[in-house]
Amino acid sequence: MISIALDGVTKRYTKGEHVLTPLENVSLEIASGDFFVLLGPSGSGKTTLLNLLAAIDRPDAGRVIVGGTDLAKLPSGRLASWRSEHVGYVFQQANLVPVLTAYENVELPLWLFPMSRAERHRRVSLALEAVGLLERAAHLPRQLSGGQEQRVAIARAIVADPPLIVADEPTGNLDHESADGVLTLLSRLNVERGKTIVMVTHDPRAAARGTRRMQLDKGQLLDLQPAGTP
Amino acid sequence: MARSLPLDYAVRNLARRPLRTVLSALASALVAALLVAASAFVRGLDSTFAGAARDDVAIVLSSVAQRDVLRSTVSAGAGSLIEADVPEILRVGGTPAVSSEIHSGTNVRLGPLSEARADEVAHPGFVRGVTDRAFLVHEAVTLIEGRPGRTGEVIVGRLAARQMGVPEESLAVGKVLRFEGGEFTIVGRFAAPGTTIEAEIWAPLSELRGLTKRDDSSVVFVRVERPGEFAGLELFALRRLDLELVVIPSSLYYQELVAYFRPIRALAWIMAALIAGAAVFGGSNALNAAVQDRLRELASLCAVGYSTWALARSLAVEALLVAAAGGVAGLALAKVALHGGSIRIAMSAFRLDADAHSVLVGFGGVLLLGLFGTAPAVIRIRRISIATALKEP
Amino acid sequence: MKLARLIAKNLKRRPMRTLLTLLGVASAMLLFVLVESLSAGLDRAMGGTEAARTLVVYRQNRYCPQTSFLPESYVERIRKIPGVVSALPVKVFLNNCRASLDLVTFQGAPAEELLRARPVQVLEGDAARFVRDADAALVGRAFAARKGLRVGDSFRFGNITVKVAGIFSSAEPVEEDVVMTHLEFLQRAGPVNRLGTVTQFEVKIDDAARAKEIAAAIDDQFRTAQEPTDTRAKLAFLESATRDLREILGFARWLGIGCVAVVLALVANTVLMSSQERVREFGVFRTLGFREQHIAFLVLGEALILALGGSALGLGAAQLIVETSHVSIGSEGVSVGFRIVPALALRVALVAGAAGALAGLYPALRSASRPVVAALREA
Amino acid sequence: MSTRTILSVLVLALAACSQGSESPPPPADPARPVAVLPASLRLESAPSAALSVVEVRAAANGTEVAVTGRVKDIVATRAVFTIADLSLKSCAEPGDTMDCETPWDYCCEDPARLAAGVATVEVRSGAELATGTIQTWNGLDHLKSVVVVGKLTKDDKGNATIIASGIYVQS
Repeated sequence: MISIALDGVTKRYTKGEHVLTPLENVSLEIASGDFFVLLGPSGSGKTTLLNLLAAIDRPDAGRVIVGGTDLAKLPSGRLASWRSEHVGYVFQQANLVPVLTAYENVELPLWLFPMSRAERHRRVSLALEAVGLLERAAHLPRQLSGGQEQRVAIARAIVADPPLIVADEPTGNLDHESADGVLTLLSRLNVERGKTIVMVTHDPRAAARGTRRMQLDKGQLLDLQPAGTP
Repeated sequence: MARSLPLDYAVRNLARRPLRTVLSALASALVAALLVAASAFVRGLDSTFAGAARDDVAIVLSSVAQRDVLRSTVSAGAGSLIEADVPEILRVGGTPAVSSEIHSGTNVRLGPLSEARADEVAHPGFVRGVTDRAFLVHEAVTLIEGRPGRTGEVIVGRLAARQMGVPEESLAVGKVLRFEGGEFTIVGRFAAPGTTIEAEIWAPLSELRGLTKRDDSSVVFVRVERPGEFAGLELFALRRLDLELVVIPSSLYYQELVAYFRPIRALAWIMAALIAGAAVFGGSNALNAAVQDRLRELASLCAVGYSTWALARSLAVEALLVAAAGGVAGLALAKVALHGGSIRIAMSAFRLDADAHSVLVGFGGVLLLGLFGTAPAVIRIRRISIATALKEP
Repeated sequence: MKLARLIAKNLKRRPMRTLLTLLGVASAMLLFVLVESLSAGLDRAMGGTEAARTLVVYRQNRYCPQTSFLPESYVERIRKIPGVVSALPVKVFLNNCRASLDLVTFQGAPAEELLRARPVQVLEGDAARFVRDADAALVGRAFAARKGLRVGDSFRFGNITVKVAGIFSSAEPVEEDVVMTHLEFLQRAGPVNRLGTVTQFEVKIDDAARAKEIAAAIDDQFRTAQEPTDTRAKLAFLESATRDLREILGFARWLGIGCVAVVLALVANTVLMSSQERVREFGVFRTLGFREQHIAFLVLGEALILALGGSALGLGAAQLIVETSHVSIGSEGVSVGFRIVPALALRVALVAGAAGALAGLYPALRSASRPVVAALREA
Repeated sequence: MSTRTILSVLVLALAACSQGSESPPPPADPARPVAVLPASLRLESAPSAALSVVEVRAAANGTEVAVTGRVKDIVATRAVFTIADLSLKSCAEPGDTMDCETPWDYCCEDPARLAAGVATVEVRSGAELATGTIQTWNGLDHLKSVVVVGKLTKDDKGNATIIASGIYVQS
């Protein structure tokens, strides 16, 4: 179980002479167990916010506290292992390693933990079972459909059992049916396993799965009605 | 002919991956330099023995010597008998161009005996005992310093120091050498470009005979009036079977010497081939990658109407540009690395020169290798299916 | 270990590229290995155990066996010189004096003395038969391998015909490329009957430290004789005989170093390509929690495998060439073979490893230090 | 310049220079015209009772002889050659591993034996030596056995020359 707090976070990028400020003094709290959906037009800073939560980027100002850890205070050498223990990242593209089988792709994060082969096998099997692809374990990514690839990516994100899953447009490249499968999977992870999920999307159908939704626009957050409430 | 892609396209492509281009050019430079070196080695080896060959000079040596001047012994009078009996001999101002000589591989010590130290080193050197007539036969020999030697004096070739493995200055005019128990002052230095003679020490024949306790010569060099006209000389040898002589045109003699080093030459070329092999593999690799990177782009060029040949040509130009740039750098590298270098071998020595020929081999070699290297990439381009390629990520 | 598997899998991703790189490295390293193995062979030839305790007495001012003639009778006078343990008169006959790829060397000496004086061990055949039969020969194993000779074969060379009575190994490596015959047989065998003359004397002395002194004493004995002598330690003798060879080797070594540089460029280029096309993948690895070191390891590992794998191929090819061709280069009667010894293999591995590491260093650092967010944005 | 032009120039250049480096320039090979010799020189059958070369060298100066031997050296521009006694061993005999490019030189023979077993054969055209080589005349070549009929001339050094009037070449 993990909770998230952003406190006055600002992030700037310099691109040539232009300075972009996707996040300006943003504060936000996400409760443990939320399925938090972040909406917004492209370029609004959604991915930036996600990257800050996933500790692959650092804010220029403000604090990002995930599960009680102030990420800014974490030495950069510790960040990587913090990530492997706390965050599962799902991308718009599955980003699987093409030379590894589905099984090995899922196994990848476990290589970082001291763990017996049998234990790894158990966890990978569980994760693949959870996404319904156990029978495809030996397939290479190019032998899978787009939806299947994305489900393997989700399995990879949950295999190390991180409390937080961040998903960046996980259905952006998928057809309706596959997208539904992926969203259902994320909902179940949220409901059945209590994972905190932060998902970025601009697909309203995807957004509808969230327990809490916010809109990011011009660096500012705007609270939206939770799904299902009139 | 279908439309060609502008040269600019190839150039810009090279700038896309600057580091890769630089590395390819670097490899190309190294290969060019190595090819130049190998070629200079072979050239030097060949020319040092072939350079002394002349159409109008024959070598008379003993028939049991198996064509080895070092083992040959010819009776001391053979020279004058040849002069008297063979009408075709060239005469310069009345003096027949017949040179009786002793060829001797011997140990040479530096400095006068009075200064000799107990632990002094003997250097194997090649000493030729000659008379003044030697200059009539060996036209390539030119004194570049001093004068011809008289008794107790020698002249040295400008590569002799290198051949003996001693510093240049120890064979300067005025220095003293000792060999075969005699002491000699150097009074002259000579050049004989591109021939093995340049690595020799020339001493007076009669003095050398006395010192080596021999009353014969090793060989007689004979120069005739008309190139190739050695019949009179051959007849002489066959009629005077008691002298046990054979006549070998110098061109043939040196050709055999060159043939002798064929194995070493072969080694040098095998080395060059291996280097070239490495280069071709490396080159094809880089170009293959260039195609892989741009598969979609190439497909779209096809889609707008460029033939795959046009693409292949552009790729070849790319390869040639890199090879040429590297090649130029390599030539400069070779020039610097080989400068003043020389190799001593088998009682001779030769300079390593990045001459026009080696440069052509090195530069032409890398260009050709560059083209060979394009082959796999070209095959790949020819096989491009536009539809699939356009879908590539 | 798991990451190593990933490296291996990644090399299979572009089989063509991997193959071309391996072959390129292999060609370059083949050259390097051949040059170095010749150098190893030379070291071995010079490193004979007896070289320090042996003097070679030669005709003064001759340095090809074909021109050195000494009266056999000198041997008695040499044996009387203090410090001399034994003296062996040896007649040498060989096909040529210059550097050559196919040197044939006969050495004739009194048979029993020969077996006593030299550290040889008859591997096949019969030493007794060699002693008994006038035209019998003991053939060094390197020479036997080169010419495909077996015990019982007849071997003709020029007008010398010998019967192979045995094949021997020797603690003196250069001797393994020699045909040993009876002295008298070889004296009569050449085109000119040279009964009573020998090429050299091999003198064993009691104290290696006194080599110079004893050599001088020997030369003094014959200073005024018709055939003066020149006595040198065997090592110095070998050194001067292999001068041509060392000269060529010196040049070839430069080419070898050039080849290592080519390997460097080849591997660097391949690894650079490989890491460039995987920028995004590495970004994903980083989000999964892999550290910079892991990424660097992946890239560096690839470079090392390419360099070491290619070198192993080159080494194998060289081994194959050396084993099957039995080539040796001879000069002034001393034969030097190509030798691939463990130390050489180790050196090749070290050189290749260093070249690979150097080649992989920049791509590895670049890949590892790339910010994750930027990497993920790569196409 | 099109790529094709570059390519062909390159190939030509390399071909040209590799030729240069592959082999040294061949020696000026003097044209070797075969001597025009009278038909009467050719003998259809071997004369009986031919002497060996060694025997002929012992015969008296000026006598008519028939001698049998093996062709050794052949002069390139005159009808002159030497013959060696059949008892001498050439380097061309089977089983020889010595690298001998001119086996007719008898380089493996004892020089003293060789000197005693060789004679010169000359074919005259009038008073002069016939010009042109005799090599290939009637199949005459190195190491071929021949029987020569002619007049023996000897000098004070023991050198024997036979002025041939008839030559039989064994096929």
